[in-house]
Amino acid sequence: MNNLDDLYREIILDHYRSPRNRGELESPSARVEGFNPLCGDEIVIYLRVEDGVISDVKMTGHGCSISQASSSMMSTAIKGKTLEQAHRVIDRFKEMMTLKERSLDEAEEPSEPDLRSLGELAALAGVVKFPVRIKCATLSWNTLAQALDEVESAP
Amino acid sequence: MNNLDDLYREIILDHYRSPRNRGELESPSARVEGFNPLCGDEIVIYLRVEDGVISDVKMTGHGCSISQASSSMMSTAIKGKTLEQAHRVIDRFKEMMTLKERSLDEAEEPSEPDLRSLGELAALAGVVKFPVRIKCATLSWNTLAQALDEVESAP
Amino acid sequence: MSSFDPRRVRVDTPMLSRVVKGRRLTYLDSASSSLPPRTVIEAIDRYYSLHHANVHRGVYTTANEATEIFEGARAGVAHFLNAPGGSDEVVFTHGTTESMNLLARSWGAANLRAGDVVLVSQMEHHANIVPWFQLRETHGIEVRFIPVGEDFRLDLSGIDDLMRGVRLVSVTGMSNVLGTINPVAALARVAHEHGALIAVDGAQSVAHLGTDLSALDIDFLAFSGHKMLGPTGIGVFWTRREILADMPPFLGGGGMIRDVREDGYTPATGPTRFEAGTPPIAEAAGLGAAVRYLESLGMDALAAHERELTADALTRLAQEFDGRVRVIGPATPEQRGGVLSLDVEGVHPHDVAQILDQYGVCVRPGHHCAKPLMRRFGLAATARASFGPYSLTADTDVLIEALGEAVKLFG
Amino acid sequence: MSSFDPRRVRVDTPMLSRVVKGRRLTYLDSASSSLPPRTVIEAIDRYYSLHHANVHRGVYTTANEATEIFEGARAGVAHFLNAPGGSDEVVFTHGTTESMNLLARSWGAANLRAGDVVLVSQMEHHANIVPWFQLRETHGIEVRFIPVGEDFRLDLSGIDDLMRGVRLVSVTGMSNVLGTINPVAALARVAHEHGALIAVDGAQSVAHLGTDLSALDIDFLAFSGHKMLGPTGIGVFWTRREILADMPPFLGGGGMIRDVREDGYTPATGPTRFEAGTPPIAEAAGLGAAVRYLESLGMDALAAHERELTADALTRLAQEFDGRVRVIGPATPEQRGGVLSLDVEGVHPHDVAQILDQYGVCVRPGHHCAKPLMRRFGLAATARASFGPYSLTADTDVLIEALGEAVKLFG
Ligand SMILES: Cc1ncc(COP(=O)(O)O)c(C=O)c1O
Ligand SMILES: Cc1ncc(COP(=O)(O)O)c(C=O)c1O
Repeated sequence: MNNLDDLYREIILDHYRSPRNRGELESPSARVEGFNPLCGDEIVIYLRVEDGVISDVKMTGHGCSISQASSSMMSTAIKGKTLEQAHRVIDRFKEMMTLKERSLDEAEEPSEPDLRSLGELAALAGVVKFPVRIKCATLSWNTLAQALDEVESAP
Repeated sequence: MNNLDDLYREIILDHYRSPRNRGELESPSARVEGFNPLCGDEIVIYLRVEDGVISDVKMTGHGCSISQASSSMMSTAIKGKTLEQAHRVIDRFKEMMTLKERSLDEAEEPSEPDLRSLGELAALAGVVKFPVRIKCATLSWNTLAQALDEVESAP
Repeated sequence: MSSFDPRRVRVDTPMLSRVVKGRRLTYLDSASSSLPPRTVIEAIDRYYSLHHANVHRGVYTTANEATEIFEGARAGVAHFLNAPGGSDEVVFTHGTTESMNLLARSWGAANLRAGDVVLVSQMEHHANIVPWFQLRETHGIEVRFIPVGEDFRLDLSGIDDLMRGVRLVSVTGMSNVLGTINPVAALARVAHEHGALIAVDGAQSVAHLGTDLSALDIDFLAFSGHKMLGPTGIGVFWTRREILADMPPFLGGGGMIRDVREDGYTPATGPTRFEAGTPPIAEAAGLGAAVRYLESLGMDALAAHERELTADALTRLAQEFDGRVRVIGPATPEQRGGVLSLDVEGVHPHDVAQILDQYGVCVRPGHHCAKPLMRRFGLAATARASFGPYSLTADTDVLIEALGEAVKLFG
Repeated sequence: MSSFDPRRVRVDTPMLSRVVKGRRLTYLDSASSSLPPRTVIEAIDRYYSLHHANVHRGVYTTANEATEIFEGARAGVAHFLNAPGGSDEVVFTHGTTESMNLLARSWGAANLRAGDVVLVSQMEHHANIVPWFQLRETHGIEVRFIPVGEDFRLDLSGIDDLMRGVRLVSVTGMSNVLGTINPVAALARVAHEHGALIAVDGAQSVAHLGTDLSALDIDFLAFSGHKMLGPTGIGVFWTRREILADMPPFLGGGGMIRDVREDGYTPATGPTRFEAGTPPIAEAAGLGAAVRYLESLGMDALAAHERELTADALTRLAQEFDGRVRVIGPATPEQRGGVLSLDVEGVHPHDVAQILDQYGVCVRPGHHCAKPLMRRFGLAATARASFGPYSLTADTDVLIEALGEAVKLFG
């Protein structure tokens, strides 16, 4: 069952069982909903941005272990970061998740430098071996990107 | 091309080329339309019935040689006949046309006595070998049966 | 044990030779779609290789053959259902969903006025809900729901109140989530007593229980080929001849007309009126083969077989997992079919399905197109395992083995 | 001669091995339905034998495979059409007829008001007439006809008058009766100049000419799998992404929703919104194989081949029968496809087809679902011979031989 271990790393299961930053924010800078019509996963992200820094982030919603762990890990990765830095994390994460498209036949492990810069998030690298689950992993990230857009385009 | 000759007997072609009793009747005892949705054949039958006798019959419409010849031959067969006699002709004709259902695998020629009692109409016996054409041959007969019904149920 | 032999069915079913992740396929998703036997696949193959032509109006030999195959399938379906009016009551559609839309937009739009009530149940598939919502938008009808009780069965205690203003009762014969078999005959009586008609969504019940239309006093029936060992792309709408005769056309196009002029059109009569365009011909060939195959198995034997498997699975799941794996549906095998909606404590259904796939086990996670029902029980999704004629207790063995891994992995 | 080799196509096509009345099949009914090559039949067979499962929401291996085949077919169709917005613009339906109904009842019902005009032509198939008549009944639109001239082409001399009040022009790319190829690009320009949209019934044109949606500025396209070497039971509705995004749902059921509550529902986005119920999955596998096969032949070569056959047949029919066999359609091979509607003096089309069948020749008698056109030319029916990629001049030889017998028999 080697494959399953690639998907369900211990750290993923930990974030799934004890998701970080659950809840809502009152009068957030942005509140954006995400939805995966295929499996029904839902997420609502609340961001508080002060002086260009994500001072707080909370999330509600439900979904599978991958989507829940991904959003939980995302929240810890961006909290306290500048909008600029958050964008970079998103880019790097999505790069990791699109590996499959680059090497269609066989999903390779991403190369080391990529992984290191992602920290804990690197645990999600195994998801690319399960193409149907990539959408689970990226749901929160796409929703976050939308939330950042909203903050940045606010008057 | 043996088969084709079975279908297109000379007498059929003759009735097709020179259909008998074409036209309309003014104030007929019955006027009934028939329609074959499959091939678009249409027929309108006009009957004049006096003292229980079909004193005149006319027909309009269009269709293939089988439907046209069948209706033309029908008109000569029933003209001057009592309603009772007309019913008998219909029954015998339809019997000839349903042979296929009795011997499904291979349509046999009807036995001699049947054929003799039908006169000219026996020329249509070959149609049973072409199951799709049976509806062409019976259209006018079904329409006639309806017309007789109408006459008989008239107040 | 009935005389019915699922092992013979397995041999007949090519998909069951598939190996996935080094394991033979443990197919437990028949409620979604069933696995066709070779005879069905070959009927389609033979149709395209030897008899393909458009049907109707054809005079040439192969067009007649195609027409005979197509109309033969209609007669076969009429026989399978024991339809009192024969083939003339069988309309080919593209699936249960289209059949329900046909019901709503033809019969419904013509017969229901603003304020008239269509009574469905809380356990309906979206196919028996959304078309009525759409009719509500256009015609102002009311859509009312029969509640589902804690025992996962229809709660008919308030049926007399529920029936007020009802013109049509439209319920599923068997729930595709709970497995609950509904008391259709009793509901038909109630409906008719109140001057209403009754439609049955037979997507599951026709396939797994069989339906005798001469014994069951219902008015409409809808079902899909692909759930009864037949092909995708075909379904059936059945109604009594008198009702069909008065229903206005549904979709417009070739075949369903008697005449078209620049100023209007006259619809055809019979099932043809509802079969606009080139019909699913190869699919009818396949469905014809499927009903012949099902008849050769015997629907009663098949239902009994699935009942046994279900009883066994219910018992073993309860024993093995000590409450960690909950079955969302009636706990007793009586009046239920072989659908096991699983709720595994602490493991999301998506993850359950993913882990089971590692064992070659096919179960479906999700809301199973029955969101009102899921909401009723406070669930976002379940992992649904469902049996078919080819299922064995050995499938349940693998299911339990794989569920054990899921429970262990998620601790 | 083009490099395209119809003999190779014949070898690929199992139906062409059929022997009828002791003769090899002379199939001249491709306008009704085309003969699928082995690769299409095998794609369906392989799907049912190895990859069958319901699509979407599946997590297990074979459900993913089925989804990939299904979505792969969508991508294949988008590629075949060179759709500017790719797969997201390709909706799978069950045929041209359903596609036209979808257009009328979704886009039409949402965008057309009483008095708005839909401009069709006198040479339309009923599939592009009856849905508009139905919308006239429910929404009070006007349906106007572009006349067909004595040359069997659209008479566009009064087009500016005809365009008054028009919101949608909906015309066939190629007539299934006359073979006439319509000037779609010019009509699109006219429509857009008048602020109208344009829909093309591509049942014949997509199959026999090919359609490059990035070059052709149209708004909607409808066609059927079974006319382009694909299976029955599947068709395509294409429209531009922006238009699709604003179209309300058509049929209701599973798959087309985002959420269903007891008080209402929210539709899904993209093509899914229009694909209620289990879609034609095996049919998509077959259609995917069909477009790959057509691309391997090359649509231009195929069109050129059929043009050559048509030119040859037109000449020889005129020579052989000295006016007794009239072709109802443009007399010159330019701007026409391989459809030859025959009117044999003194012989009813039904009889023509019957006699031809004796020679193994398949032609279709009837009104070809184009009654307004037939009326325009005072005909009840024609016997229609039509070519496909596998057709040869040898087919025309047999056609002429058999027609000779018909003429002789009826004297
Ligand atoms: C021009 C045209 N439009 C529409 C149709 C209808 O196609 P289908 O019957 O596949 O829906 C046809 C074929 O019969 C056709 O030739
Ligand atoms: C009870 C029930 N009704 C309707 C449907 C819809 O059937 P289809 O998707 O074949 O139209 C299904 C299957 O998904 C079902 O289980």
